[in-house]
Amino acid sequence: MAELGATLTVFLVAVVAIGVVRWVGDTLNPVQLTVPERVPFAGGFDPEFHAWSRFHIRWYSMALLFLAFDMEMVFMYPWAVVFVREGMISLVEMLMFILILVVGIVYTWRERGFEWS
Amino acid sequence: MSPAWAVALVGVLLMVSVYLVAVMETIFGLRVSGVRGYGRAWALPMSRAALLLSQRRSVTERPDAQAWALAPALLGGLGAVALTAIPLAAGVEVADVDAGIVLFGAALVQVMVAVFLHGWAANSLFPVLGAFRMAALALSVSIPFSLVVITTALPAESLSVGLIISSQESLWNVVRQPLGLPIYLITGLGFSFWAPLQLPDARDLSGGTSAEVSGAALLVWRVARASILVAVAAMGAAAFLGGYLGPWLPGWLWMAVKTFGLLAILVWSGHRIARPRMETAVKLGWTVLLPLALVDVFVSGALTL
Amino acid sequence: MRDLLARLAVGAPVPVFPVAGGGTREALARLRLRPDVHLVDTPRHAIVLLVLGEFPPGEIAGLAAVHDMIPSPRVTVHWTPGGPRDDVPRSMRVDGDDTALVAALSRVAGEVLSGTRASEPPIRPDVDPVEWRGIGPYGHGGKGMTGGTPFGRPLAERAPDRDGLELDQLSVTVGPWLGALPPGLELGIKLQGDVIQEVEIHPPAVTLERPDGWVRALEVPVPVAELELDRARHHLVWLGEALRVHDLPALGQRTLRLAQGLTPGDRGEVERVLAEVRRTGIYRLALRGLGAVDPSQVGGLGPVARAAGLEDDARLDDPTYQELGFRPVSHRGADAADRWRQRIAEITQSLDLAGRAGDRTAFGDGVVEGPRGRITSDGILPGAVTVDLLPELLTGLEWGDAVAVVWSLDVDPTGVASRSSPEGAAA
Amino acid sequence: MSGIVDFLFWVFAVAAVVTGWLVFRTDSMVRAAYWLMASFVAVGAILVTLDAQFLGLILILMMAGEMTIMAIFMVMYMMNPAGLNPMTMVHQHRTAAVAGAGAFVALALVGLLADFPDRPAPSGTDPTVDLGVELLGESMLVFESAGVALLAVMIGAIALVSKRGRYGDADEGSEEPILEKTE
Repeated sequence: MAELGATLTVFLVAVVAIGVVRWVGDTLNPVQLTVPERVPFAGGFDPEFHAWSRFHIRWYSMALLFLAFDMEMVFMYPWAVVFVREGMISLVEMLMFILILVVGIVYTWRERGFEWS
Repeated sequence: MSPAWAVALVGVLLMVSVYLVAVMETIFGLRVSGVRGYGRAWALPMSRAALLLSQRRSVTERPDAQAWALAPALLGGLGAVALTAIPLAAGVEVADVDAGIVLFGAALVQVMVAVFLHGWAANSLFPVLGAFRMAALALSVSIPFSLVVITTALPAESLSVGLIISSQESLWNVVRQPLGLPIYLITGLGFSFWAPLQLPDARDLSGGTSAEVSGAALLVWRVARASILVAVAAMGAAAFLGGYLGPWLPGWLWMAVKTFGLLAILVWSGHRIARPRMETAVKLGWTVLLPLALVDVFVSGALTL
Repeated sequence: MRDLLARLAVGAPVPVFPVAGGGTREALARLRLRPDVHLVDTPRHAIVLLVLGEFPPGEIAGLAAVHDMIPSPRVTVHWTPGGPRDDVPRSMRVDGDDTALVAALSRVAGEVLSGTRASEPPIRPDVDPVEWRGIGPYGHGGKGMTGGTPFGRPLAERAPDRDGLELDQLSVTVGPWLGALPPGLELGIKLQGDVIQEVEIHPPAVTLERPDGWVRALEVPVPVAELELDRARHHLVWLGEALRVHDLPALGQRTLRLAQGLTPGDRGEVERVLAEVRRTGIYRLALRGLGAVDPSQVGGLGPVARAAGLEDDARLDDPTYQELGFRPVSHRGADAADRWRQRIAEITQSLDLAGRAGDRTAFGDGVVEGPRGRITSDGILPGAVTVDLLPELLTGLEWGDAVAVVWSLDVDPTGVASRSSPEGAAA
Repeated sequence: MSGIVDFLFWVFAVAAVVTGWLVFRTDSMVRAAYWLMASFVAVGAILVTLDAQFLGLILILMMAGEMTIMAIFMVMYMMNPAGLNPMTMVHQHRTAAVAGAGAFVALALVGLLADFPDRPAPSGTDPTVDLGVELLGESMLVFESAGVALLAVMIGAIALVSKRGRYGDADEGSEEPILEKTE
């Protein structure tokens, strides 16, 4: 814990420092904008709608694949630490685990899950 | 290390190296565009910063103002945190944590959140498109990224970056796992959304997540983004090039040389390699980098035994 | 503090947002090479709004909106042949060449940064697009879950989607002054997520760019060396701009620099640069398989047609070119990558022809092979046809891919104007 | 030192609860997802203060991707995803209140009444190592079954969502459900 105290402090100071720079900028040039100055840029025409809409991502199958692989990464860290100690068995075991998951990638690729346009 | 020293050290290092990244970017740009005379490059980043500070910050019609303010601060904070996980010389480590590479990985993966918020918050078409690009890009590179970083922990039998460096006494990891460093650098470019993988802030989106940002807000965003690149390069030097290890020169100098060498490669590749299509980037992550990273894990693992 | 910042900021290139009308292709390319000027892609990053070139009569479409988007301090500079226009108040006019322009840009930027020149106020009135304050249960203009005009704009409408879902469809007009598209090109698009569902071409916001050298060749024979150097220069400028949009601005600058004062003797340097473009992997990473055209639709479109495998070239029928042993280069893929390859191959071919042509002349009987395709005396330019290809080609593409396809076609929005009457172009 | 750790523990604990509460107080799907992430990050930080560094940090690492995916899917499917029209994130107030109070009481009772073993770990052990040994030793079957379960999840998810698979469109020959009520 003690070691991460310094990290936490560094994080907070960095966040505050960036906030201060932004604040200095706002003090030098106060942000009081009229309506036309706030129109979002799309090349010269006012947007008809809010840009926040139900955004259809085409890579949702990739996102689902990621969820499964992210779980796998959790196992990898402790595995790496004991790898040398446990020897061949750890290699084979992880190989089995990964190969099972690779089937998932191959399947997604075959179903054209990485393509969207 | 005491928090006060940590803040001073990381602060100075980040400021110096972010400035150098900006200088490098200019020099490589001039070189590739065929102009000689790089003297101007040294003062240019300062002038640019002054110009941005003299401009007013932009606000769109109905943004998520808090998220917009948070995004650059979070991004810069993450760059600083990532740097604390890395020993800068023998024994000079801000956070000597057992799970050092997990700390580094956690900081880097959170970059996705900062960039997504930065684009989403503007409530404008192109920044929003950039936000979703960052999500797709980061999800595609994060698994191979974690895999190659974990592989460096195999010979060290530890997740501590300090021990990973000292395990390279006899042989650097770049030799032990030749696939590791290239995959690390490509995925690192993805996390720092730096050219050629600057898809979220690309020109085809007129600047993407920063298309609606100006003034001091744009300045801090660019600085924060460069700080991530610096952290990536420093970790690359530590995990693959033996960090501060090396003959004759003092350790911190070796670390600096290696870090700036990697930074030069990263910045250089932005001017020399084309930006891939979004779909190509996603496919590259899942069908090329991920299988290669797995090969890397098992081949290097088998060789370590 | 402000003075110190202003003094420091003078060392930086002036960020300029260009609103480029007709006839400014070359001028923009030259400006991109100036170290003291930085042409930016979004008005938010600019200090100076530069209005250059020719526009249809009446107000310049979108100019006032773009002007107001530039964060203060902002200032407008006109570099138009017709003199200052009244759409932008207190505008400053520059006469003279690029050097005068660059000097003026640096000067006004310095003035407006240090405060000796006041920042321009917004042009458009400070009123909400739709009355929304105080309307509805929360006073924000909205109604229910998705109705009303919260904060002045409605939410996107729903429409069925290719994947069988019914999700939001966002209609938006992009351009005419979008850094990612050729200046003046204005598209009405419908987006679902990042994929384009529908494209509508709007009239261009710029006047017709008459390729004078080429139009002259319709009537009188013109030296081949001149024409071919012009062609190579055109393609090099195209390459420079396209590389910039593909985020390789430094390589793009190098290409644009080559286009200045090009001679057949530059061939070695040209080839080195083209090899560097190839080595970036741009074909494989960014272009391959995108925007394949149907060869039957691209007749007369010069490089676009030849990239689709057609031996379509007015030079084949010209006796001078026959004498020079001209054979058109062609590619077969018909996609964006092949269009890039085609133009790149034509650059060296043109330099070669220009070197061998001596003082021979060609054309002069009503048909000319221009850099974008066949120009005939009926006045319709190839740009008109290229723009017509867009709705079909862009539908179903991710936005970035669509931008790549637009550039690979070397779309000339002003071509549309060549087809319609001047009144039509202005509308 | 332990005073600071206690202080941080309470700071993170309060942060975890407050950000968790904010998830239901916002109108924006993105904010809701990231408030939830903030809550998890605070829990991760608590774990770190309790000297479970690896678990705490890995929680923070994982939540970035997971919560971004959650934000993206919510934006994709929810009407009015940014909450431009105010709405409430809470439904079935009574059931929710009863369930929440019940769960709190039950957990609090466990915390207060259960007889926790008092076995301080000997100093010098690395929990990560123990975890690894456990995974590769006795819990190997669990570990490998997790792999198979994850594969099943992947294939199931892809089979459900992919429309343009190699066997053609997934909804070929299917009919839209009739939404109008038939009298």
